[in-house]
Amino acid sequence: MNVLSVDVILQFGLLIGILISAYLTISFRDLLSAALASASMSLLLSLEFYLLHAPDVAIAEAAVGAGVVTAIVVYGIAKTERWEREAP
Amino acid sequence: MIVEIFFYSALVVMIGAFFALLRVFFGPSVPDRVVGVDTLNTLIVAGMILLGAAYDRTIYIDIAIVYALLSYIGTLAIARYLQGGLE
Amino acid sequence: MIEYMIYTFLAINMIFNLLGSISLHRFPDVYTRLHGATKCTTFGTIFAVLAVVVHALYQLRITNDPKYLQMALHSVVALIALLLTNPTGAHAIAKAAHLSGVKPVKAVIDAYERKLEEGAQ
Amino acid sequence: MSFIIVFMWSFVLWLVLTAGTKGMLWSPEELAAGVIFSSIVAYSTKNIVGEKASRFLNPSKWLGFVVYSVGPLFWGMVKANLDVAYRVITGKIKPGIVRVPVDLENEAQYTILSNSITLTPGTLTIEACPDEKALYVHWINVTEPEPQSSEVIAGSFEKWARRLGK
Repeated sequence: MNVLSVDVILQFGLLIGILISAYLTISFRDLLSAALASASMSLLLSLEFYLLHAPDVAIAEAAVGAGVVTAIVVYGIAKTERWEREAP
Repeated sequence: MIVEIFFYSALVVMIGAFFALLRVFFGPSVPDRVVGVDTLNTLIVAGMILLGAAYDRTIYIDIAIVYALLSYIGTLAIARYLQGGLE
Repeated sequence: MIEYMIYTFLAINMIFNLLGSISLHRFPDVYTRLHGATKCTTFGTIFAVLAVVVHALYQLRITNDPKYLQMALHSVVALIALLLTNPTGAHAIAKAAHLSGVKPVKAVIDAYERKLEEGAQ
Repeated sequence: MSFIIVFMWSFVLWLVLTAGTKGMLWSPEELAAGVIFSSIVAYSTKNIVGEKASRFLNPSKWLGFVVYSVGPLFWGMVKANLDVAYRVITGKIKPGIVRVPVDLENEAQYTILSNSITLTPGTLTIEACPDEKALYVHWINVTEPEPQSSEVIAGSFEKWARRLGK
């Protein structure tokens, strides 16, 4: 088990995590939980950019995706409503 | 030799991050999920520092600084919403 | 000698970070989970940063390259940011959870609940 | 006054982050840019920080912080983590939220004490009430449901907080 395979294992795990959290983001009925799943998705995406040796993209993703977008979405939920309605 | 051990410990830290991610997915209430995201933030900062030492680049550690300072905003916004301070 | 020091620090880091994430599944409610999550991961990260700092200073002494000095200083700054934000975030989550109605499981005494009831009357 | 303090701290942070650009020291361009950016930060926050920030100018207090964080706080964290490790493995808990009366004066002391309590054995601050001089603490193993002083919870931290936040 050399260093390269550790890298590959990490990337596979991260991609699985990104897929599951992206699916949960669109499937949660509670929008606050969806905001949290989206925060964890952009967090893992930032680490994926990091592992692909793109530090500038990773900084932008960490700054915008994990902190600011979550805060803005939560403000939006506070101004409107928390539970998603069933489609008519 | 030393650099490889940083890779392996980053791998172990990421396994811990996977457990925290499971708590985000299955947490019955919203505060449980917030605790999961908070733990995930700390573990990913630790992993970024270890991987920065492993790849031998300083700029990778700067991402960890930005991340540690900004991931806090999301946690605080959700905590503020849960205690009814945003309406 | 230095290598064994780094190995020890990394071992402590791995053990406590894993314990912190396992405690999320082992404990019954939000407050006890916060105990495990905050304390163990902060402590583990301190040792990760110590390992990186020792490694960087050792390399600095061998190669005399200023990039290793930057590595040590920046990881210390990241550690200070974590140490300031982590307990504060835990405190905010605990208060928000209590005010949003999550009761502590199997609690012997709940003085904060009593205080809130007195304030409501 | 607050302009000088914020300027100084942000310039120090700039110096730490840009060390090693010319040999082991700083290049003159970095120093000039640091002066400009720290004055912008200090000017834009001068109404937020306020006059109380002058307590951060006392060097003996910095020494106190370093001694406190390396000595009692770190030892408390070691004990806390062994304790949490024991509880994670065996699963023995007896949780509860207790009210702890403390004797502190200003908000900085409350901040130091509650952050220290969060990082040390078995306790997590939930709410600080400066008007009734009490902290509400979640305790993972309640031995005393209504403590009369903070000795049981915090040990010597209250003394340290009173000295450091003055």
